[in-house]
Amino acid sequence: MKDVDSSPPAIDVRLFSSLREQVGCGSVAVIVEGPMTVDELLRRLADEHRAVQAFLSCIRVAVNQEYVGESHVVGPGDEVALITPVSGG
Amino acid sequence: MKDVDSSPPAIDVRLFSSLREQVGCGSVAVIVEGPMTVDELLRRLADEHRAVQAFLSCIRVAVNQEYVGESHVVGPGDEVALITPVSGG
Amino acid sequence: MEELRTDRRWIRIQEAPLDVAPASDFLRVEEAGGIDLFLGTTRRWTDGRETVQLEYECYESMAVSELDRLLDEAADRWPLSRACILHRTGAVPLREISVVVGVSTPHRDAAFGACRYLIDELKRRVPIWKKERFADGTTDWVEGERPPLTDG
Amino acid sequence: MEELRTDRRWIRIQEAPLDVAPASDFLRVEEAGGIDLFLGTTRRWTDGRETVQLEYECYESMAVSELDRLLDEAADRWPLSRACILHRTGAVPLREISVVVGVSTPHRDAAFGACRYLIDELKRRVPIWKKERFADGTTDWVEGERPPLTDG
Repeated sequence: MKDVDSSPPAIDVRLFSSLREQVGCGSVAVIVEGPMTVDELLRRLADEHRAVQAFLSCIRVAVNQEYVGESHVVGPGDEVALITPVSGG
Repeated sequence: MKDVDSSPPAIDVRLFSSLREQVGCGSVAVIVEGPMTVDELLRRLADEHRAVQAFLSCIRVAVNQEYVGESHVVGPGDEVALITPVSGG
Repeated sequence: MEELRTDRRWIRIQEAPLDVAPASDFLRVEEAGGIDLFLGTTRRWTDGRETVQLEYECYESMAVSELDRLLDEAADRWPLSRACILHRTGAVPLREISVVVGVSTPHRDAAFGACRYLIDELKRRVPIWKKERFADGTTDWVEGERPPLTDG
Repeated sequence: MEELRTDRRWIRIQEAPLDVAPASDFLRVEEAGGIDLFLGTTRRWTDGRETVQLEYECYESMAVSELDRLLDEAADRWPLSRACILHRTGAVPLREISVVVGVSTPHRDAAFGACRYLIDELKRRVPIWKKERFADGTTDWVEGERPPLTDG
Protein backbone atom coordinates (compact mmCIF):
# COMPACT_ATOMS: atom_id res chain seq x y z
CA MET A 1 0.00 0.00 0.00
CA LYS A 2 1.16 3.54 -0.79
CA ASP A 3 1.27 6.51 1.53
CA VAL A 4 -1.38 9.05 0.70
CA ASP A 5 -0.41 12.72 1.09
CA SER A 6 -2.98 15.25 2.11
CA SER A 7 -2.02 17.40 -0.91
CA PRO A 8 -0.91 16.30 -4.38
CA PRO A 9 2.78 16.84 -5.22
CA ALA A 10 3.40 20.26 -6.78
CA ILE A 11 6.20 22.41 -8.07
CA ASP A 12 6.21 26.05 -7.05
CA VAL A 13 7.32 28.19 -9.97
CA ARG A 14 8.63 31.65 -9.14
CA LEU A 15 7.74 34.66 -11.29
CA PHE A 16 9.35 38.09 -11.49
CA SER A 17 8.90 41.56 -12.94
CA SER A 18 6.44 41.88 -15.80
CA LEU A 19 5.35 38.24 -15.68
CA ARG A 20 4.78 38.43 -11.92
CA GLU A 21 2.62 41.53 -12.39
CA GLN A 22 0.60 40.06 -15.25
CA VAL A 23 -0.04 36.75 -13.49
CA GLY A 24 -0.72 38.70 -10.32
CA CYS A 25 1.39 36.51 -8.06
CA GLY A 26 5.06 35.88 -7.24
CA SER A 27 4.67 32.14 -7.72
CA VAL A 28 2.28 29.57 -9.16
CA ALA A 29 1.94 25.90 -8.17
CA VAL A 30 1.96 23.20 -10.85
CA ILE A 31 0.59 19.84 -9.78
CA VAL A 32 2.75 17.03 -11.11
CA GLU A 33 2.28 13.27 -11.17
CA GLY A 34 6.00 12.64 -11.48
CA PRO A 35 9.18 14.06 -13.03
CA MET A 36 8.64 16.19 -16.14
CA THR A 37 10.83 18.13 -18.52
CA VAL A 38 11.14 21.90 -18.42
CA ASP A 39 9.53 21.96 -21.85
CA GLU A 40 6.48 20.09 -20.57
CA LEU A 41 6.30 22.32 -17.51
CA LEU A 42 6.37 25.47 -19.65
CA ARG A 43 3.57 24.15 -21.88
CA ARG A 44 1.43 23.37 -18.84
CA LEU A 45 2.00 26.88 -17.49
CA ALA A 46 1.31 28.47 -20.86
CA ASP A 47 -2.02 26.59 -21.08
CA GLU A 48 -3.07 27.96 -17.71
CA HIS A 49 -1.66 31.51 -17.94
CA ARG A 50 -2.00 33.79 -20.97
CA ALA A 51 0.95 35.88 -19.71
CA VAL A 52 3.25 32.86 -19.78
CA GLN A 53 1.99 32.08 -23.28
CA ALA A 54 2.85 35.61 -24.39
CA PHE A 55 6.42 35.39 -23.05
CA LEU A 56 6.98 31.78 -24.14
CA SER A 57 9.46 32.57 -26.90
CA CYS A 58 11.79 34.43 -24.60
CA ILE A 59 11.50 32.78 -21.19
CA ARG A 60 14.55 31.06 -19.77
CA VAL A 61 13.98 28.56 -16.98
CA ALA A 62 16.14 28.30 -13.89
CA VAL A 63 16.13 25.26 -11.65
CA ASN A 64 17.80 25.56 -8.26
CA GLN A 65 19.24 28.99 -9.14
CA GLU A 66 20.77 27.92 -12.44
CA TYR A 67 19.63 28.16 -16.05
CA VAL A 68 18.68 24.79 -17.57
CA GLY A 69 17.73 23.60 -21.05
CA GLU A 70 14.32 22.47 -22.26
CA SER A 71 15.05 18.80 -21.70
CA HIS A 72 16.08 19.24 -18.07
CA VAL A 73 13.86 17.13 -15.77
CA VAL A 74 12.21 18.73 -12.74
CA GLY A 75 10.15 17.38 -9.89
CA PRO A 76 8.73 18.37 -6.50
CA GLY A 77 11.36 19.97 -4.28
CA ASP A 78 13.11 21.76 -7.11
CA GLU A 79 13.17 25.58 -7.01
CA VAL A 80 11.93 26.58 -10.46
CA ALA A 81 11.81 30.14 -11.82
CA LEU A 82 10.70 31.68 -15.10
CA ILE A 83 13.20 34.32 -16.21
CA THR A 84 11.92 36.83 -18.74
CA PRO A 85 14.55 38.96 -20.52
CA VAL A 86 16.61 40.54 -17.77
CA SER A 87 17.57 44.20 -17.55
CA GLY A 88 19.84 44.68 -14.56
CA GLY A 89 22.80 46.99 -14.50
CA MET B 1 72.40 102.20 -31.81
CA LYS B 2 71.26 98.98 -30.12
CA ASP B 3 70.50 98.45 -26.46
CA VAL B 4 73.09 96.34 -24.76
CA ASP B 5 71.81 93.85 -22.15
CA SER B 6 73.93 93.01 -19.16
CA SER B 7 73.58 89.27 -20.02
CA PRO B 8 73.38 87.64 -23.46
CA PRO B 9 69.94 86.38 -24.51
CA ALA B 10 69.38 82.78 -23.41
CA ILE B 11 66.70 80.09 -23.46
CA ASP B 12 66.17 78.15 -20.26
CA VAL B 13 65.53 74.50 -21.10
CA ARG B 14 63.77 72.43 -18.44
CA LEU B 15 64.84 68.88 -17.70
CA PHE B 16 63.03 66.10 -15.84
CA SER B 17 63.45 62.63 -14.42
CA SER B 18 66.43 60.64 -15.67
CA LEU B 19 67.79 63.47 -17.80
CA ARG B 20 67.52 65.94 -14.92
CA GLU B 21 69.44 63.55 -12.68
CA GLN B 22 72.15 62.84 -15.26
CA VAL B 23 72.69 66.50 -16.13
CA GLY B 24 72.50 67.31 -12.44
CA CYS B 25 70.14 70.24 -12.83
CA GLY B 26 66.45 70.97 -13.46
CA SER B 27 67.26 73.40 -16.27
CA VAL B 28 70.11 74.47 -18.49
CA ALA B 29 70.59 77.84 -20.22
CA VAL B 30 71.37 77.98 -23.93
CA ILE B 31 72.79 81.27 -25.17
CA VAL B 32 71.22 82.21 -28.47
CA GLU B 33 72.03 84.93 -30.97
CA GLY B 34 68.53 84.89 -32.48
CA PRO B 35 65.65 82.54 -33.24
CA MET B 36 66.66 78.93 -33.86
CA THR B 37 64.86 75.71 -34.68
CA VAL B 38 64.19 73.00 -32.10
CA ASP B 39 66.50 70.76 -34.12
CA GLU B 40 69.34 73.25 -33.82
CA LEU B 41 68.67 73.74 -30.13
CA LEU B 42 68.79 69.98 -29.52
CA ARG B 43 72.12 69.65 -31.36
CA ARG B 44 73.59 72.47 -29.28
CA LEU B 45 72.44 70.79 -26.07
CA ALA B 46 73.70 67.40 -27.22
CA ASP B 47 77.14 68.87 -27.91
CA GLU B 48 77.31 70.26 -24.39
CA HIS B 49 75.67 67.41 -22.44
CA ARG B 50 76.44 63.73 -22.95
CA ALA B 51 73.12 62.82 -21.28
CA VAL B 52 71.18 64.78 -23.89
CA GLN B 53 73.23 63.07 -26.61
CA ALA B 54 72.32 59.66 -25.17
CA PHE B 55 68.58 60.46 -25.15
CA LEU B 56 68.59 62.29 -28.49
CA SER B 57 66.72 59.62 -30.43
CA CYS B 58 63.77 59.62 -28.03
CA ILE B 59 63.49 63.17 -26.73
CA ARG B 60 60.37 65.15 -27.57
CA VAL B 61 60.53 68.89 -27.19
CA ALA B 62 57.78 71.02 -25.67
CA VAL B 63 57.57 74.75 -26.17
CA ASN B 64 55.21 76.71 -23.95
CA GLN B 65 53.68 73.49 -22.55
CA GLU B 66 53.01 71.90 -25.92
CA TYR B 67 54.88 69.36 -28.05
CA VAL B 68 56.42 70.83 -31.18
CA GLY B 69 58.20 69.42 -34.22
CA GLU B 70 61.91 69.70 -35.11
CA SER B 71 61.37 72.69 -37.37
CA HIS B 72 59.57 74.78 -34.76
CA VAL B 73 61.40 78.06 -34.09
CA VAL B 74 62.21 79.09 -30.53
CA GLY B 75 63.73 82.20 -29.01
CA PRO B 76 64.29 83.89 -25.66
CA GLY B 77 61.13 84.03 -23.59
CA ASP B 78 59.86 80.65 -24.71
CA GLU B 79 59.43 77.93 -22.07
CA VAL B 80 61.28 74.95 -23.54
CA ALA B 81 61.39 71.46 -22.03
CA LEU B 82 63.03 68.20 -23.05
CA ILE B 83 60.62 65.32 -22.56
CA THR B 84 62.18 61.85 -22.34
CA PRO B 85 59.80 58.88 -22.73
CA VAL B 86 57.08 59.43 -20.16
CA SER B 87 55.76 56.83 -17.73
CA GLY B 88 52.88 58.32 -15.80
CA GLY B 89 49.76 56.43 -14.84
CA MET C 1 20.24 41.58 1.23
CA GLU C 2 22.22 38.68 -0.10
CA GLU C 3 26.00 38.50 -0.08
CA LEU C 4 28.90 36.23 -0.95
CA ARG C 5 32.33 37.34 0.16
CA THR C 6 35.64 35.53 -0.04
CA ASP C 7 39.26 36.75 0.01
CA ARG C 8 39.12 37.52 -3.67
CA ARG C 9 35.53 38.21 -4.63
CA TRP C 10 32.65 40.19 -3.23
CA ILE C 11 29.08 39.91 -4.49
CA ARG C 12 26.28 41.80 -2.83
CA ILE C 13 22.64 42.62 -3.54
CA GLN C 14 21.30 45.38 -1.31
CA GLU C 15 18.48 47.93 -1.02
CA ALA C 16 20.71 50.57 0.58
CA PRO C 17 22.45 53.19 -1.59
CA LEU C 18 25.70 52.04 -3.19
CA ASP C 19 29.00 53.81 -2.81
CA VAL C 20 32.19 53.33 -4.81
CA ALA C 21 34.66 53.67 -1.92
CA PRO C 22 34.13 50.24 -0.30
CA ALA C 23 34.56 48.61 -3.72
CA SER C 24 37.79 50.50 -4.36
CA ASP C 25 39.10 49.58 -0.88
CA PHE C 26 38.30 45.91 -1.50
CA LEU C 27 40.03 45.90 -4.89
CA ARG C 28 43.27 47.68 -3.94
CA VAL C 29 45.77 44.93 -3.21
CA GLU C 30 49.55 44.71 -3.55
CA GLU C 31 49.50 42.38 -6.53
CA ALA C 32 47.31 44.72 -8.61
CA GLY C 33 48.47 47.69 -10.67
CA GLY C 34 45.22 48.50 -12.45
CA ILE C 35 41.60 48.73 -11.36
CA ASP C 36 38.62 49.25 -13.61
CA LEU C 37 35.31 50.19 -12.04
CA PHE C 38 32.04 50.49 -13.90
CA LEU C 39 29.14 52.30 -12.27
CA GLY C 40 25.60 52.28 -13.62
CA THR C 41 23.58 55.34 -12.64
CA THR C 42 20.00 56.43 -13.18
CA ARG C 43 19.82 58.68 -16.26
CA ARG C 44 17.13 61.34 -16.59
CA TRP C 45 16.53 61.35 -20.35
CA THR C 46 16.10 58.39 -22.70
CA ASP C 47 14.93 59.02 -26.27
CA GLY C 48 13.23 62.25 -25.18
CA ARG C 49 11.36 60.67 -22.27
CA GLU C 50 12.01 61.86 -18.75
CA THR C 51 12.73 59.23 -16.12
CA VAL C 52 12.19 60.03 -12.44
CA GLN C 53 13.59 56.80 -11.00
CA LEU C 54 14.41 53.22 -11.80
CA GLU C 55 13.05 50.34 -9.73
CA TYR C 56 14.99 47.10 -9.60
CA GLU C 57 13.58 43.66 -8.81
CA CYS C 58 15.97 40.79 -8.21
CA TYR C 59 15.79 37.03 -7.80
CA GLU C 60 18.45 37.39 -5.15
CA SER C 61 19.60 33.85 -4.43
CA MET C 62 20.00 33.07 -8.10
CA ALA C 63 21.54 36.45 -8.89
CA VAL C 64 24.33 35.79 -6.40
CA SER C 65 24.90 32.28 -7.83
CA GLU C 66 24.91 33.54 -11.41
CA LEU C 67 27.28 36.40 -10.56
CA ASP C 68 29.56 33.87 -8.88
CA ARG C 69 29.56 31.81 -12.08
CA LEU C 70 30.30 34.96 -14.09
CA LEU C 71 33.28 35.66 -11.86
CA ASP C 72 34.47 32.07 -12.37
CA GLU C 73 34.34 32.62 -16.13
CA ALA C 74 36.17 35.95 -15.90
CA ALA C 75 38.83 34.41 -13.65
CA ASP C 76 39.41 31.72 -16.30
CA ARG C 77 40.06 34.38 -18.93
CA TRP C 78 41.89 37.11 -17.04
CA PRO C 79 44.33 37.16 -14.11
CA LEU C 80 41.99 38.77 -11.59
CA SER C 81 43.53 39.92 -8.33
CA ARG C 82 40.12 40.77 -6.91
CA ALA C 83 36.63 41.37 -8.27
CA CYS C 84 33.40 42.75 -6.90
CA ILE C 85 29.86 43.16 -8.17
CA LEU C 86 27.38 45.11 -6.07
CA HIS C 87 23.80 45.69 -7.22
CA ARG C 88 21.11 47.80 -5.64
CA THR C 89 17.42 46.78 -5.57
CA GLY C 90 14.25 48.81 -5.13
CA ALA C 91 14.03 52.46 -6.16
CA VAL C 92 17.18 54.15 -7.47
CA PRO C 93 16.70 57.94 -7.90
CA LEU C 94 18.39 60.02 -10.58
CA ARG C 95 22.21 60.18 -10.34
CA GLU C 96 22.39 57.33 -7.84
CA ILE C 97 24.31 54.12 -8.44
CA SER C 98 22.46 50.92 -9.36
CA VAL C 99 25.48 48.72 -9.96
CA VAL C 100 29.21 48.67 -9.24
CA VAL C 101 31.39 46.24 -11.18
CA GLY C 102 35.07 46.33 -10.31
CA VAL C 103 38.18 44.28 -10.98
CA SER C 104 41.82 44.67 -10.09
CA THR C 105 44.54 43.01 -12.15
CA PRO C 106 48.33 43.25 -12.45
CA HIS C 107 48.03 45.24 -15.72
CA ARG C 108 45.29 47.43 -17.13
CA ASP C 109 44.44 45.45 -20.28
CA ALA C 110 42.95 42.66 -18.21
CA ALA C 111 41.11 45.08 -15.93
CA PHE C 112 39.29 46.73 -18.83
CA GLY C 113 38.59 43.38 -20.53
CA ALA C 114 37.22 41.66 -17.45
CA CYS C 115 35.15 44.63 -16.26
CA ARG C 116 33.50 45.01 -19.65
CA TYR C 117 32.82 41.28 -19.85
CA LEU C 118 31.22 41.25 -16.40
CA ILE C 119 28.83 44.16 -16.95
CA ASP C 120 27.87 42.88 -20.42
CA GLU C 121 27.13 39.39 -19.11
CA LEU C 122 25.36 40.75 -16.04
CA LYS C 123 22.98 42.58 -18.34
CA ARG C 124 22.42 39.40 -20.37
CA ARG C 125 22.07 36.74 -17.73
CA VAL C 126 21.67 37.85 -14.16
CA PRO C 127 18.03 37.74 -12.98
CA ILE C 128 17.50 41.41 -12.24
CA TRP C 129 14.87 43.57 -13.90
CA LYS C 130 14.43 47.32 -14.04
CA LYS C 131 11.23 49.28 -14.29
CA GLU C 132 11.42 52.84 -15.56
CA ARG C 133 9.16 55.30 -13.83
CA PHE C 134 8.57 58.28 -16.09
CA ALA C 135 7.73 61.89 -15.28
CA ASP C 136 4.35 61.48 -17.00
CA GLY C 137 3.35 58.86 -14.40
CA THR C 138 3.69 55.81 -16.63
CA THR C 139 6.03 52.89 -16.02
CA ASP C 140 7.78 50.36 -18.25
CA TRP C 141 9.51 47.11 -17.46
CA VAL C 142 12.69 47.21 -19.49
CA GLU C 143 13.34 44.03 -21.46
CA GLY C 144 16.92 43.15 -22.26
CA GLU C 145 18.19 40.90 -25.03
CA ARG C 146 16.17 37.77 -25.73
CA PRO C 147 18.67 34.92 -25.90
CA PRO C 148 17.43 31.55 -27.20
CA LEU C 149 16.91 28.64 -24.84
CA THR C 150 20.04 26.53 -24.80
CA ASP C 151 20.64 23.21 -23.17
CA GLY C 152 22.00 24.02 -19.77
CA MET D 1 49.35 71.28 -6.93
CA GLU D 2 47.96 72.33 -10.27
CA GLU D 3 44.30 72.15 -11.20
CA LEU D 4 41.86 72.97 -13.97
CA ARG D 5 38.20 72.63 -13.19
CA THR D 6 35.16 73.52 -15.26
CA ASP D 7 31.54 72.36 -15.19
CA ARG D 8 32.39 69.29 -17.22
CA ARG D 9 36.03 68.46 -16.64
CA TRP D 10 38.35 68.21 -13.72
CA ILE D 11 42.13 67.87 -14.01
CA ARG D 12 44.32 67.86 -10.94
CA ILE D 13 47.95 67.09 -10.09
CA GLN D 14 48.52 66.71 -6.36
CA GLU D 15 50.97 65.29 -3.81
CA ALA D 16 48.24 64.27 -1.39
CA PRO D 17 46.77 60.74 -1.52
CA LEU D 18 44.05 60.21 -4.12
CA ASP D 19 40.62 58.90 -3.36
CA VAL D 20 38.00 57.60 -5.77
CA ALA D 21 34.93 59.11 -4.06
CA PRO D 22 35.40 62.76 -5.15
CA ALA D 23 35.86 61.58 -8.75
CA SER D 24 32.70 59.49 -8.60
CA ASP D 25 30.76 62.40 -7.08
CA PHE D 26 31.98 64.72 -9.83
CA LEU D 27 31.03 62.28 -12.58
CA ARG D 28 27.52 61.35 -11.41
CA VAL D 29 25.16 63.63 -13.31
CA GLU D 30 21.57 63.23 -14.52
CA GLU D 31 22.49 62.90 -18.19
CA ALA D 32 24.87 59.99 -17.57
CA GLY D 33 23.93 56.32 -17.27
CA GLY D 34 27.41 54.79 -17.23
CA ILE D 35 30.67 55.70 -15.54
CA ASP D 36 34.00 54.05 -16.13
CA LEU D 37 36.80 54.72 -13.66
CA PHE D 38 40.35 53.53 -14.05
CA LEU D 39 42.66 53.56 -11.04
CA GLY D 40 46.39 52.95 -11.25
CA THR D 41 47.87 51.57 -8.03
CA THR D 42 51.39 50.71 -6.89
CA ARG D 43 52.04 46.99 -7.47
CA ARG D 44 54.47 45.05 -5.31
CA TRP D 45 55.88 42.55 -7.80
CA THR D 46 57.07 43.14 -11.38
CA ASP D 47 58.93 40.35 -13.19
CA GLY D 48 60.05 38.88 -9.89
CA ARG D 49 61.38 42.18 -8.48
CA GLU D 50 59.87 43.65 -5.35
CA THR D 51 58.84 47.30 -5.45
CA VAL D 52 58.50 49.26 -2.21
CA GLN D 53 57.11 52.46 -3.70
CA LEU D 54 56.81 54.47 -6.88
CA GLU D 55 57.93 58.09 -7.09
CA TYR D 56 56.31 60.37 -9.63
CA GLU D 57 57.82 63.53 -11.11
CA CYS D 58 55.61 65.80 -13.15
CA TYR D 59 56.02 68.85 -15.39
CA GLU D 60 52.84 70.16 -13.87
CA SER D 61 51.87 73.13 -16.01
CA MET D 62 52.35 71.17 -19.22
CA ALA D 63 50.72 68.03 -17.78
CA VAL D 64 47.53 69.96 -17.11
CA SER D 65 47.59 71.50 -20.62
CA GLU D 66 48.25 68.15 -22.27
CA LEU D 67 45.50 66.45 -20.25
CA ASP D 68 43.15 69.23 -21.28
CA ARG D 69 44.02 68.56 -24.95
CA LEU D 70 43.45 64.84 -24.35
CA LEU D 71 40.00 65.60 -22.96
CA ASP D 72 39.28 67.76 -26.02
CA GLU D 73 40.16 64.81 -28.25
CA ALA D 74 38.06 62.38 -26.21
CA ALA D 75 35.12 64.82 -26.26
CA ASP D 76 35.36 64.92 -30.07
CA ARG D 77 35.07 61.13 -30.28
CA TRP D 78 32.62 60.28 -27.49
CA PRO D 79 29.60 62.03 -25.92
CA LEU D 80 31.20 62.75 -22.55
CA SER D 81 28.90 64.01 -19.82
CA ARG D 82 31.84 64.65 -17.51
CA ALA D 83 35.46 63.58 -17.30
CA CYS D 84 38.20 63.79 -14.70
CA ILE D 85 41.88 62.94 -14.54
CA LEU D 86 43.66 63.15 -11.21
CA HIS D 87 47.34 62.25 -10.83
CA ARG D 88 49.44 62.03 -7.71
CA THR D 89 53.09 63.13 -7.56
CA GLY D 90 55.90 62.22 -5.18
CA ALA D 91 56.03 58.89 -3.36
CA VAL D 92 53.09 56.51 -3.81
CA PRO D 93 53.31 53.50 -1.45
CA LEU D 94 52.07 50.00 -2.27
CA ARG D 95 48.29 49.71 -2.83
CA GLU D 96 47.81 53.47 -3.06
CA ILE D 97 46.37 55.25 -6.07
CA SER D 98 48.66 57.11 -8.49
CA VAL D 99 46.03 58.04 -11.06
CA VAL D 100 42.25 58.25 -11.41
CA VAL D 101 40.76 58.51 -14.89
CA GLY D 102 36.99 58.72 -15.02
CA VAL D 103 34.30 59.48 -17.55
CA SER D 104 30.53 59.50 -17.45
CA THR D 105 28.47 59.07 -20.61
CA PRO D 106 24.84 58.36 -21.49
CA HIS D 107 25.67 54.70 -22.36
CA ARG D 108 28.47 52.40 -21.26
CA ASP D 109 30.14 51.77 -24.63
CA ALA D 110 31.38 55.34 -24.76
CA ALA D 111 32.46 55.28 -21.11
CA PHE D 112 34.71 52.27 -21.63
CA GLY D 113 36.05 53.60 -24.94
CA ALA D 114 36.87 57.07 -23.67
CA CYS D 115 38.35 55.92 -20.36
CA ARG D 116 40.66 53.46 -22.12
CA TYR D 117 41.70 56.10 -24.64
CA LEU D 118 42.51 58.60 -21.90
CA ILE D 119 44.70 56.32 -19.79
CA ASP D 120 46.49 54.97 -22.88
CA GLU D 121 47.23 58.47 -24.17
CA LEU D 122 48.17 59.73 -20.72
CA LYS D 123 50.83 57.02 -20.55
CA ARG D 124 52.09 58.00 -24.01
CA ARG D 125 52.10 61.77 -23.91
CA VAL D 126 51.61 63.42 -20.56
CA PRO D 127 54.91 64.61 -19.02
CA ILE D 128 54.93 62.49 -15.89
CA TRP D 129 57.68 60.00 -15.02
CA LYS D 130 57.79 57.22 -12.47
CA LYS D 131 60.78 55.90 -10.62
CA GLU D 132 60.55 52.44 -9.12
CA ARG D 133 62.17 52.01 -5.74
CA PHE D 134 62.95 48.34 -5.17
CA ALA D 135 63.28 46.33 -1.98
CA ASP D 136 66.99 45.76 -2.72
CA GLY D 137 67.62 49.52 -2.46
CA THR D 138 68.04 50.18 -6.17
CA THR D 139 65.89 52.54 -8.23
CA ASP D 140 64.91 52.71 -11.89
CA TRP D 141 63.34 55.46 -13.93
CA VAL D 142 60.65 53.74 -15.98
CA GLU D 143 60.74 54.65 -19.66
CA GLY D 144 57.51 54.45 -21.61
CA GLU D 145 57.08 54.09 -25.33
CA ARG D 146 59.47 56.07 -27.53
CA PRO D 147 57.35 57.82 -30.13
CA PRO D 148 59.12 59.52 -33.04
CA LEU D 149 59.34 63.31 -33.25
CA THR D 150 56.48 64.59 -35.33
CA ASP D 151 55.82 68.05 -36.56
CA GLY D 152 53.52 70.06 -34.38
